[in-house]
This record gives sequence, structure tokens and C-alpha cells, in this order.
Amino acid sequence: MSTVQGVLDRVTRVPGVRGALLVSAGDGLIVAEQLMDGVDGRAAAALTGSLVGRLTRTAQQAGLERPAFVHLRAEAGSVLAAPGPDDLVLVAVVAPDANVGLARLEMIDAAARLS
Amino acid sequence: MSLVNFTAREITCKIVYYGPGRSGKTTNLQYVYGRVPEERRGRMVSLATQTDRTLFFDFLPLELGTISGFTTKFQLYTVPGQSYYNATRKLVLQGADGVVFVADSQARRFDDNLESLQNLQDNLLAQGVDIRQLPVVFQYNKQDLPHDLILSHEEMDDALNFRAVQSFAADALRGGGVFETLRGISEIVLKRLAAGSQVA
Amino acid sequence: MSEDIRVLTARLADEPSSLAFLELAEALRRRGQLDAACKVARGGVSRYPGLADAHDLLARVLSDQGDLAGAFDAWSSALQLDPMRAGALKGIGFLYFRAGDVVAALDHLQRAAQADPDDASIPVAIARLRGEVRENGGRHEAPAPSPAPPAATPFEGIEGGEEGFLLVDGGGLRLGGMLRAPSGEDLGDRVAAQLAGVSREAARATRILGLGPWHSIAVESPNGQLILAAPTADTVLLTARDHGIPLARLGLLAERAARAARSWLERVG
Amino acid sequence: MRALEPWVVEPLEVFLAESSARLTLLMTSSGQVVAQHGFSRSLDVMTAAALGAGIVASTEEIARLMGVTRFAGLVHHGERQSCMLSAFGTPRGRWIGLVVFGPETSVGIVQLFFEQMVAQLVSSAPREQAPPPTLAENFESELDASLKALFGRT
Repeated sequence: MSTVQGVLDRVTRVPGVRGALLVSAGDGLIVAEQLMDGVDGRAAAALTGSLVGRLTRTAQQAGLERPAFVHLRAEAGSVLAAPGPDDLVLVAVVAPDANVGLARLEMIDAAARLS
Repeated sequence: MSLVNFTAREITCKIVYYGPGRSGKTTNLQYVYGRVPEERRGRMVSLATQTDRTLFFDFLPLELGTISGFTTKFQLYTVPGQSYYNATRKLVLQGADGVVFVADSQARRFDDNLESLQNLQDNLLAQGVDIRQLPVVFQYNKQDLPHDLILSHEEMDDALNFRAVQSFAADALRGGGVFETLRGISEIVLKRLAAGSQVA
Repeated sequence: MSEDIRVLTARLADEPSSLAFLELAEALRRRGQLDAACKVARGGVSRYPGLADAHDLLARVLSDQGDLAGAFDAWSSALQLDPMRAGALKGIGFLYFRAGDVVAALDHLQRAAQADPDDASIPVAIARLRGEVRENGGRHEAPAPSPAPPAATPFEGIEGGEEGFLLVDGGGLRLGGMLRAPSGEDLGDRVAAQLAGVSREAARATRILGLGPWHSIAVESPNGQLILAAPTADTVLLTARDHGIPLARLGLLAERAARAARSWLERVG
Repeated sequence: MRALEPWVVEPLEVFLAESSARLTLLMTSSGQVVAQHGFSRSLDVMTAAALGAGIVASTEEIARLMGVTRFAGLVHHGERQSCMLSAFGTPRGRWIGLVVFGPETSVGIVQLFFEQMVAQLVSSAPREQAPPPTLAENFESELDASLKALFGRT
């Protein structure tokens, strides 16, 4: 199994994670994905790639370094993102009851190991 | 297919100059381009090979003026004449509202003219278009060459113009017949457009 | 009661129409007896409503009492009577500075310097304000046509006060709060310009992904953390802190700030 | 923005707002302009449409020769601007979209909202064709005058 698939496996194993993808943030395109039915990977890649890009610019304006983790919390679930090397972002779409703490640790660790 | 915009009262027609290689199709467009005021024409696009032969197509957008209250625009295309470019010829022919068949009047190009005309019929048929249903005019170019080298207007008509559609003698390099040809095809195309699907 | 106050009080009692109230109120103010000073100053203003000194004095007392709106009115009255009154110009400049309107503050202080070239404290204050304008790139709201008394800020009483919070409207303009770089520079306007777009994108992402409306965005960076929330449909609130506070607690702080911002928006809007 | 028919306007406006595209051109597969946003000269629009339709037609022809199904779309990545070409079916025949976009957006975003626009166009397209224009009795003389004016003849 490739490193990337291994990374996605570890993230999707966390309870409540409905899908994980590796996204090229600048293009908003999927590099690799592991999704449950009903999760629109292309939309997740495009929208999260764009949002992470904008948040990175906002953080920089606020005097912060490139974000290591982003958690977008919504009524019916969350989107988690861990920027890795070379414009890659590890993205997870999770249910409202997901173990976000565990997913966060796995994702930060996995994103670092992508380099 | 021509497009008619009723809200902006605008008509746009696609006219394709067809014919064998080196018969003068690009020369027709170049002459038009040179004569028309800048604000009435767009950029002339030529996708040509290094030896100046048309590779894909030449394209010239023209704004004709107002006809019956419609701003009328023409898109003039040429196709590559060389026989091995048939695939691109077919693509350019798609959706044409009218065809100007530019024939080379030189006697030695007689067979090339016939072959190209046959090719036009085949390519139209492949798109489900009967050449008899499409506005077509003939232009017999290079009529300025010495008489012993060329066929006369009548001889050309006999050889190519079986349906006795409009035909024009031309010397495209110096502009002779270019205007008349464009005028001829424009009239038929617009008449046909106004009549719906009927041939004018 | 100290000797001088006793003497002044006696003089005023002997001759109620004298200007002794000016000295008496000032002496009481200096001693911190603000209520008594206020009473004397108000008496003087009602006896001599055309005396700029009386209004100026009352304004100083009210300002010390924390009644900034009252002080603003009193200094405005003094300026109506004497437009080049240095003390009143200084006072109003100070109030504008407290309200965050550095441009109007500078304007009043410059007029004060013209009125009283010998007051050394004025050029010092002007130099300080000019530094502030440079750091903020000169972006300041124009002074209101009829200056209102400074309004309360959205984050009063919340841990950190104004700093580290930024409340932004749908057009990316700052409504309140302040965001400082380590150098002390206020980054608020630049960050504010980005935030309206972030909010729109977050709403679009959660809508298209079928997650419903968004609640918050947490951003962790190696040297700090941000939480974004939407106190109302067309505002965004940013809460920024370093890693000294755990992220979950920062979330709670952001929620409190959002509630405060919401009620502040209801009050002012 | 200009559109040939009013029902095209809303889907196109939504696309422009969501995608942040700089230029957008909708055309028929033979290169006739249906709607455009961002071009300043209508004659340049016609040129862009002719070239775009040519690219799509030849790419589809290559796909056919290679025995593969149609390509979903073409993206040219430029340093400052990129360009996407994509063909789609509508009740009015096959159309092509040409979108030019900059680094303020991404190809993923452009594709995502382009697909939404296509779905909206397909569902809102009126089934009946527009009637042919009525030309005046003397339109030939108008045509003649127009062409003569165009060629600088008297």
C-alpha cells in the first residue's frame, strides 16, 4: 500500500470520519481519496482547497505562520484540514459526533509524514 | 447554424470558403480584411504551416451593419485545401450557413477542383447536410491569368456548377470578384434564414 | 478640610458672585474630592453660563469622574465661547484619542498647539499620535460630522479587552477590536479585509457539502491560534491568542466574545 | 455580460459570482457565441469562440481516433491566467464553455461551479426553437448598401 493510501486509511479509521482526501490546494483538485458514499470528494477538494488558501493568507496578515490545522465546524458535521508539504492538504469530512481530537492528531502526524 | 438574437436584434452567420489547395481562399479573406475599416472587423486569425498553407483555418469576423433592423455579423472561415487535412476541414464545416467554393481556373487544376467539390459533398453528407439544401456560390479565381492557361467562366460552370447556382469570375489577389462573391453568398444565406429552413 | 479650601469656601460664601468658585473647584479636583468639585463647578456654570473658564473646569472634573460624554459636552460649550481655548482643545483631542479617532485627535491637538505655543505637553502628544497614524497606514475613519461621545467597546470586561479580538462587517471593515503584531503595529484593518471573504467561503463550503450553516473555524499555526465565528449573519468575529491558552478554552472565550459582540451590535445598531 | 437568450443569464451570473472567473464565453460547437462575460470587443469574442470551438472539435476528434470517450474538459495552465474549455449537451444542441481564470480562484472551483451551471442550463433551456427573423422586403438593397459601405465603394 502506498504511503498516501496508508495515510488516508489511518484517518478514515477514526470514528466519525466519513472520508479523507489528499488535495492539491492551489488547484482544488483531488490527489487521492477514500470516501464513504454521499461525500462529494470533488466539491470537498475544491472548496476546502480554496478556504485553506484564504485562511492561510488571513493567518499571515495576522502575523502567524502557515497553519498546521484547520477545523471548520458546522451544524451537521465538520471539515478538518492539515496542510502538508508542496501545497498538499490532507482533508477529512467528519460527522458531528466524530472524535475530532483523535482525527486532529492523526492528521497533523500524517501530513508531516507526507514530506 | 446561424444565431439570431431577438433581444439584441442581432444575426450571426458562418460562411466557409472551401476549395482545393492554393485556389485563393485565404487571399479572399486577406483582401476583405484589407478593405474593411478597422472598427468593422476583428482580428484575422490564420492557423498556418511554416510554408504559409492554411493548417486549420483562417477566420475573419465582420460586422456588416444593420439589415432589417438586425445588426448583422459574418464569420468568414477558410478550410485547408490540401487533401490530407480532411479531418480539420470537416470540423470547420460544422454549422456552416453557407459555402463559397473557390475553384482554381487553371486548366491543370481541373481534377483538383472536382476532387475538392466531391469532398465537400461527402463531408456535408457525413454531417447530415445535403449540399442541395445549403446556400453555395462558386468563385472561379485566377481569371486574370493568360487565357491559354485557364478555363473560361462558362467552361468552369459546365465543369462544376451542375445546379446552376450563382458563380463569379475573380482575381482575388487584386480583389476582382471578391466583393461580388461575398455579396452573393450573404444574400442567399440571409434569405434562407428569413425563410426558415427553406432554400432561397 | 485643608486650609486653602477652607479659605476659598469662606470667600465664596461671602461673595457668591465672585470667581472664587474656579479656584475652589480646581483645588477640590486636585485633592480628589470630585463630587464636591463637580457641585462647585456646576454652580459656577449656572451662574456664569457665558464664561468659558467655567465650562472648561466642569469638563476637567467630569473627565476625572469618568463621565466622558459629559466632559465632551462641557468642553464643546467652552469652545463655542472661545474657539482657541487650548485646554478645551486638548481635552477634546484626548477624548477623540480614547474613542480611536486619531485623525480628529490630531486635528484638535494641533489647534491647541497654535493656541498655546508655550504648553510643552502638546507637541509631545502630537508626536505620539503621528507615530500611531504612520503605523496604521493612515486608515482612520473620518470624524463624525457632529462628534458623538465615545461609545463603549464590544469587548469590555472580557479577558484581554479590545486586544486580540476583531469584529468585522460583511464588507471587510472593522467594527471593533484590535489585533497587534509583536512590534505593536495594529494589523486589524488588513486582517479585516480578508475576513468577509473567509466567512462567505465557509458558508458556501458547508452548504455544498451538506453540513448546514457553519459555526466556527479554528486555525492552529505554530506561533498562534485563531478562532472565527459569526456573531450575526453579516459579521465575523476573530479571536486571536498565542498557545498560552488551550484551543478548547480559546473556543469558550470566542463564544463569550461572540455573545458580547452580538449584544453590543444590538445596542449600537 | 451579454447573453443571446434571457434564460442563460441567471445560471451564468451564478457561475461568475461563485467561480471568480475573469472571462467566460458560451458558444455552440460550431463556434457561434451564445453568451459572454468580460470581453470588451464583440469581434474578439467571435475570434475566441472560433478558436475555442476548433480546439474542442479537434480534441474530440483525437479522442474518437484513439477510441476513447470524450475528454471531460481541457485546462491550459498559464503563469498568470489559466483557461478551461469544456463541451456539454443542452436541449439546444452541444455547447462549449471557455473560461479564463486567475490565481484568485482554482481549476477545482471553476470546474465545480461550471458543472452546476451546466445542470442549471440544461434544466432551464426552453424546448422550442426561436422563430426565424422577419427580414424586410427590401433587405437585399440594405445588404448591398451595407456591403458597399463596408468595402468603401460608392
